[in-house]
Amino acid sequence: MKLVTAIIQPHRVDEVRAALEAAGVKGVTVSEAAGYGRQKGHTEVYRGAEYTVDLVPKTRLEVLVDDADAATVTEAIVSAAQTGKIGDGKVWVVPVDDVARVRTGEHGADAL
Amino acid sequence: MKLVTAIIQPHRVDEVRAALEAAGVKGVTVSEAAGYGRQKGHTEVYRGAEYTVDLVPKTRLEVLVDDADAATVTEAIVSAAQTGKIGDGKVWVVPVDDVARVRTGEHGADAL
Amino acid sequence: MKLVTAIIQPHRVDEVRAALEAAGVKGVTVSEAAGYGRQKGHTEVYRGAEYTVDLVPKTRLEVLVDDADAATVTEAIVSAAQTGKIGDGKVWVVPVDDVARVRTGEHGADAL
Amino acid sequence: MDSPNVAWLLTSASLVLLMTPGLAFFYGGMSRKKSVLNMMMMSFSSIGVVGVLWVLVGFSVSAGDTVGGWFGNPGSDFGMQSIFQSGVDATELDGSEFDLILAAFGATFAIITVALISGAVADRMKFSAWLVFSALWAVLVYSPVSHWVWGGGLLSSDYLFADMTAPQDIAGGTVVHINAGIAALVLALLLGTRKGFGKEPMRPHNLTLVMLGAALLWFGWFGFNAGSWWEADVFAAQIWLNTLVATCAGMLGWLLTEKIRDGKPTSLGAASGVVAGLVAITPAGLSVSPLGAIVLGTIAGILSALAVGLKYKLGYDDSLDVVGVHLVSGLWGTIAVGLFATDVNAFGDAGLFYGGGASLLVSQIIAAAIVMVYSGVMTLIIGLAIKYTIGLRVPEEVEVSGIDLAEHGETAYEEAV
Amino acid sequence: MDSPNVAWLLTSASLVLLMTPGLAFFYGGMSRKKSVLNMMMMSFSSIGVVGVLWVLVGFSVSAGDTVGGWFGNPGSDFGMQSIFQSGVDATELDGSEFDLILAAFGATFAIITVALISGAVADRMKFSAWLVFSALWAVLVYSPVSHWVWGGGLLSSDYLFADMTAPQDIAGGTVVHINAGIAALVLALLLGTRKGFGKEPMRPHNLTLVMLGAALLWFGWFGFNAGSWWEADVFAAQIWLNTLVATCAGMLGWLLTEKIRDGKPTSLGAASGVVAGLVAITPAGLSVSPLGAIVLGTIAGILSALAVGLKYKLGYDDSLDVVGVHLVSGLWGTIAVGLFATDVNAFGDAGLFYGGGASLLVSQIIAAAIVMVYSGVMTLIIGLAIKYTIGLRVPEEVEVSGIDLAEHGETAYEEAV
Amino acid sequence: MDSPNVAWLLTSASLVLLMTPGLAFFYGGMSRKKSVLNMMMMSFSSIGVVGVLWVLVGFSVSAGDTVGGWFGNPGSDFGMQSIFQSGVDATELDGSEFDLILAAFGATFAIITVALISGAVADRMKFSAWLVFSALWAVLVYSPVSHWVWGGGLLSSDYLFADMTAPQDIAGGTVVHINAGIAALVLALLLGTRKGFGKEPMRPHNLTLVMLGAALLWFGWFGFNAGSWWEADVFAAQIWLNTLVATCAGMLGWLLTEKIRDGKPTSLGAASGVVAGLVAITPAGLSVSPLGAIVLGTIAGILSALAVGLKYKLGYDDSLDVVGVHLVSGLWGTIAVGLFATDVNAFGDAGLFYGGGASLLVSQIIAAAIVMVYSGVMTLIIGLAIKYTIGLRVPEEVEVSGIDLAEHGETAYEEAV
Ligand SMILES: Nc1ncnc2c1ncn2[C@@H]1O[C@H](COP(=O)(O)OP(=O)(O)O)[C@@H](O)[C@H]1O
Ligand SMILES: Nc1ncnc2c1ncn2[C@@H]1O[C@H](COP(=O)(O)OP(=O)(O)O)[C@@H](O)[C@H]1O
Ligand SMILES: Nc1ncnc2c1ncn2[C@@H]1O[C@H](COP(=O)(O)OP(=O)(O)O)[C@@H](O)[C@H]1O
Repeated sequence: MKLVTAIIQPHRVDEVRAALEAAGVKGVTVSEAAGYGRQKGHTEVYRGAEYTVDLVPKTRLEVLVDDADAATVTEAIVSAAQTGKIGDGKVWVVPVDDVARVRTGEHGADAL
Repeated sequence: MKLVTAIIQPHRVDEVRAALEAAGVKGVTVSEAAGYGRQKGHTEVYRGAEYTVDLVPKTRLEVLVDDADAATVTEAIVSAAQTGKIGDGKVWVVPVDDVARVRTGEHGADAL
Repeated sequence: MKLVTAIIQPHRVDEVRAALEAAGVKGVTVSEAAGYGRQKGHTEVYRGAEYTVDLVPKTRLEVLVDDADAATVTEAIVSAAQTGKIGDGKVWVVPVDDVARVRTGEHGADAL
Repeated sequence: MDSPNVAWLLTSASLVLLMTPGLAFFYGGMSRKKSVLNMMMMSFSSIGVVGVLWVLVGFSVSAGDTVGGWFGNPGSDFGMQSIFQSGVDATELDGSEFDLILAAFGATFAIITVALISGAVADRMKFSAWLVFSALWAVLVYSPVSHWVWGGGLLSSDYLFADMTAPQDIAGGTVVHINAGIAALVLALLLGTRKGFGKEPMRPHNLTLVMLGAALLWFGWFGFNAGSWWEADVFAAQIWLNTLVATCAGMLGWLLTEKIRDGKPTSLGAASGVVAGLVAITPAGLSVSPLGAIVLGTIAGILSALAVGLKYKLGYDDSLDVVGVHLVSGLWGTIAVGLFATDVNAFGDAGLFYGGGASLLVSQIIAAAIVMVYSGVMTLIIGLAIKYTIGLRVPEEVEVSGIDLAEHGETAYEEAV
Repeated sequence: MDSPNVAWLLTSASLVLLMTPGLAFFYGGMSRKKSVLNMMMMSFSSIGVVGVLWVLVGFSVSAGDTVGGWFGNPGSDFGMQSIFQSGVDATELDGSEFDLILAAFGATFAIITVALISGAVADRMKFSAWLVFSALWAVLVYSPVSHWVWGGGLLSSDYLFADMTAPQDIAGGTVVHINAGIAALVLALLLGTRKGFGKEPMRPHNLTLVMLGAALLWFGWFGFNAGSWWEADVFAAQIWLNTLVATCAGMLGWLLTEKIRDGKPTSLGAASGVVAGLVAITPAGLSVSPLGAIVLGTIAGILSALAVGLKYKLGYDDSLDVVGVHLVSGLWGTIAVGLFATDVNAFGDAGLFYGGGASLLVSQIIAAAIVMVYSGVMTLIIGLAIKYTIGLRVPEEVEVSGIDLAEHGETAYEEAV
Repeated sequence: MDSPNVAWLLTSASLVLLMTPGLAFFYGGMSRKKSVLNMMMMSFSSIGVVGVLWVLVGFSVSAGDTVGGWFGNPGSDFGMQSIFQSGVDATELDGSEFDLILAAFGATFAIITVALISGAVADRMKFSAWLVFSALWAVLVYSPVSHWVWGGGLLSSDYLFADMTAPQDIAGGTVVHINAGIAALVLALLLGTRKGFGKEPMRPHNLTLVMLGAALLWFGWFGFNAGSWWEADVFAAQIWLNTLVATCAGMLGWLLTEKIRDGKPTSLGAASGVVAGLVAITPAGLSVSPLGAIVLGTIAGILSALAVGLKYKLGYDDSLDVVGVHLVSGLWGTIAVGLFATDVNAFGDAGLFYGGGASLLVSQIIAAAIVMVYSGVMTLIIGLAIKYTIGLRVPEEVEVSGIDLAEHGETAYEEAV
């Protein structure tokens, strides 16, 4: 199995989720993140002093998939999250030794 | 070494932590997450308009362990986190090339 | 490629980020976490009842790097984050099968 | 006015001033996290802009020498210099010293009326456009309308109602709520809907802030309503009591509607019901009995609870429901005076249900209609003028990333990462 | 009462009304994030329910024609129609116009007394059960008890104290705090403890909200205490000053206790000490000197700081310490009047330490005891009746997932993910 | 004072008391998340400590029998026993009953003046050191200075100004704002800068809380300024109106400065401009006309907006800008009286621009200078005494991990993980 992790723009989450469902993925874990990169942050002003917040809010998605589905899921995420602007994010795939479903104790592909 | 990641119900954290201590695990990293899956979210009502929040709050635990302990730790988490209800979560294991302890710069199993 | 994940003290983020830039790393993903470990938490008092908060706030950094850079980047983080006090955190390296840049759809090292 | 109670008026004026920050919290809590500061700044800047303008010229337009009943001569008392002078000069108490107090009290009404409108334009109006709008609207709409109703102008018995029953509006059902409500509708239509309107939930980012706003509004409204009688006597007490129970009833009416329709009474509903009850009793506090106030308030809560859903059906983005709450309950309260005004009415005339016949009801409707037309047309003209000069709306990216950052360079809350 | 000051009473009534939202923030901040709205809704709904009921019937039970000293005839003034009529009809000022103001003022007391109880039932009481409870308790417990003490009933010199020193309770140590405190205890026992009580910390989710609540409570309490004298004269000033310093001292007493016991003075302690001081001075403001108020307040802060720990030892889940603060400091303040009442007392009798002997002290204790018994028994009956009909408590899952969502369909704060 | 209006004074005193919690929110919102409770506790504890001390001895030092114009005899009325006694004893109304009210009113001024200073010491002052400082400063600095200006002492026409134009300071430009501002500067210098000062942004953690604080301050300030005239008459109305428009103008002046300098008007700027305007009108409310108040307020907003940047250039860590706002606008308002005082001035003398010549201006400057010197020197002495005994500052680790946890054992907000 594989773990596909995606760092995307927060306002693309709904589109990506729809694409994942279309691709037959049933579960996703989502969390907040922030990123540095080519994309610049923004400037805030307090009492006349400007300062730069260079962390840009991002959303992290994690999807466990069968080895066979990793490439399709990656592509599905990339195309759904794409806006073409700097800061669209990254998707990466990591090998997974084992997965267990807590509710049932099942392991492997059955646990997805 | 392995990295065991668990997505569990927030109200099972204390039980899982106790189980990990019993299993001899000394450190854990915890963060907030939210999940889609078989479990449904909830409905909120604002000014007469209902809408569905389908992300369910979850807690993520990450534990670095020796290769040998990965299976035991996974089982410990599964059994401590289990309530038998949909939404109990997932546990997965990923291979780790190297670990370092920041304080000392030690590497490998010593760094755990 | 590799994914280097670091759990560090929140007040060392700026130093680590500078070290990463010096090491030629262009992007980082940051998120909030909390840890149990050797480091103890703190005690709060409410209406005469003390209770212990044993989760200590930490910051997680994730950096995707070329295989060749994994060790350098790990060392760069370790030395920049080090204060020598208990609770400085961990850095670990995980193998990555593939990386994609969402904006362009590029894969592999080009996507970093 | 033979025994004005200065202490009560100073207190009331302070209470009414607090209402506008209260409104900022009420509206701010309902906004999304990325636009709460802009929402609050629209209220705060109304205090700044309208407060200064009122002293300079607004007061003259509202209470100065009438120009044919249409408005007060704007030059009659620039900077309130003459009212100030005669007030503090008065060696004997001849009532002129009291005018200064009323002029100050009046400022707080002008301020909140303008601020009320801002609820309709959440997340998307340029701050510069808001500043210009609030200045123009205060002088060209609020001040003349207050002149008509309270300054002996068009809608008084000196003009239109010379041969008819005079309408009753002790604290501003027409001048404040109908006036602001219709302006909000027009401005929302001019601005267009927010990106995602009707699709994304756009839920309140902090309901405790909404509750705080509702609480401060209620507290201040006692000064608004009971202070409008200018005396601290039994009639002020009547208004006070009615302001209490109509609002209690408004809350219950809204919660009941939610319970039946949605299955659950919400805290946003309680806060909104409070405001609906307060709006409805505003014109009616001196006219009705406590029992009348309970009925009037309950119906206001129900009507506004039903009305806030309309924007989704009709497609105008009245973001925080200024129309559903202020226009609807403002109209209801104004009309209800024609129904529930009692026969021990300090104003004189009773309503339909208390043996006064339909004449008061007719006058109430006429007054409301005239204010609606004038305010609607003027708001349209002002809004269009701004639209085709400096522009009304921020770019779409700003709406997505948040108007607080773009217009004020700030975010409301420290984020941990 | 020959020169009632209407301005001060209208101000005071407004201040007291603000206390109940203040209480909502005080309690809401102490709640967990998942139950803050429900906590606040218990206070807000008390305003709605009790406000309307007071006008309809509560006022009659409290201040109407007495039925043997037990309660006022509930039919004596339905809807306050007659008091309204005679007030606004009065052509000459004969005092009857003043009654309407007092009736309005009284509403705010009934409201807050009911709302106080809600602190004991955090996180677990069905909202429908709360609504029914608050309605019944207001009419069957609050109104009769206020009749006994302030309406010339049982606990006045017309009945029980005909041949004894009359107890002194200017603003409601017995009627409000002891009454609500004992009801809170009984209701907490009936409901049982929360899941996790005594194990999980259940810490306040927002201490700035707690501080805001304490601030609004203090502010409003000046109207509560100094307004209860009904005149704006030197005695009102005495009460005002005592309300200031007893509360300052209550805060210091609590912080000192924490410093000694826990090592650190907390902000929750400061806020709680403020409330303890305010509760203790409530019955005593007109009876004691400023120095007496300092002593009384300091001891209140210490006693309540020690008392809030009792619930863990005795096992009742008085979630937000209504018993520890209101019952304990309410009893202390009521008893302290018997000790510290001065010999220049506007009520007449001095206390033990000021040469008045023990008779006032005895009367204070008797009055307190009678209220405790009546309120305790009646709360038990009402609580049991609800328990065995619609039920008192939400299911356990709801407690875990949060009562806000289950009972109101809302969560207080927008979450980012 | 022949017709004191007790209702207005009781209201005003309540309003001023609310200002200190308002300040706690204003300052607390500007703090970082990890130090908001400590910031609020400095204000709350000022109420506790100074309130009790005022009754015991501060009032005597401020208003007791003068010792050569320097201070009132601290033993003249311990515990306010004699003023209490004579007030409540008075069988006829001879004015003595009024003294008790003024003594109570005075407490609230002492409290807020001390609390104002705390903005300069955010994040790093030991709580015990603050408690000791606030007690000593209240008695040794605030009370004597208020004696000089308002108690017939040094800076009155009985002493220094016997042959000169008497300075005008109706509500405390010198006694409150210059006094606290200079103390803040000295204390900030003694404490040194925070770790990261000038490098880390240290941005406000919650701007809605800042806005709430500004709103409550403004609301309360009507009592502060208009209550200081002690009468509810036309002059109180003049002060009220000036307090409104100067503040409106202060907000606009600050926003305009930001717009020009930074490109964007901020909500922190609006809140700060409100306070700057309020500070500037404090000494001037009775002296100037509404137009004068607009000019004065606008300039105050501009000056303070420019002044808050100074600390970065000069290197003192006046954390929340007590110097930039209170000292600068306090000085400006005090001096502006010498320029803008009108010829219908209830105090008597007009300023430079209204035909009164420079003599009032000179007196204003002298009074301000004397207060600055005394307050600066005394604060230095008290601060050094604390520094070399119990110490002023928390350890560096505490600053990093957060003073709330270290000094109060609490964190303000429940965190999810
Ligand atoms: N080497 C990296 N390792 C981990 N995360 C990265 C890396 N580079 C970029 N990211 C993440 O991807 C986000 C987008 O990257 P950025 O360089 O701004 O734009 P783009 O990917 O479109 O060129 C960043 O905000 C960061 O969260
Ligand atoms: N394929 C997946 N990849 C990543 N996380 C998943 C996946 N499936 C489920 N999850 C996570 O596990 C949680 C529980 O899954 P769910 O399907 O609701 O219940 P269960 O595992 O009991 O069948 C989800 O909320 C989500 O966080
Ligand atoms: N086995 C582990 N797996 C995952 N995270 C760990 C592990 N051990 C420690 N950590 C993380 O590293 C942080 C620091 O560890 P700790 O034991 O307190 O100090 P140190 O690493 O300096 O000995 C912890 O707070 C936790 O977040």
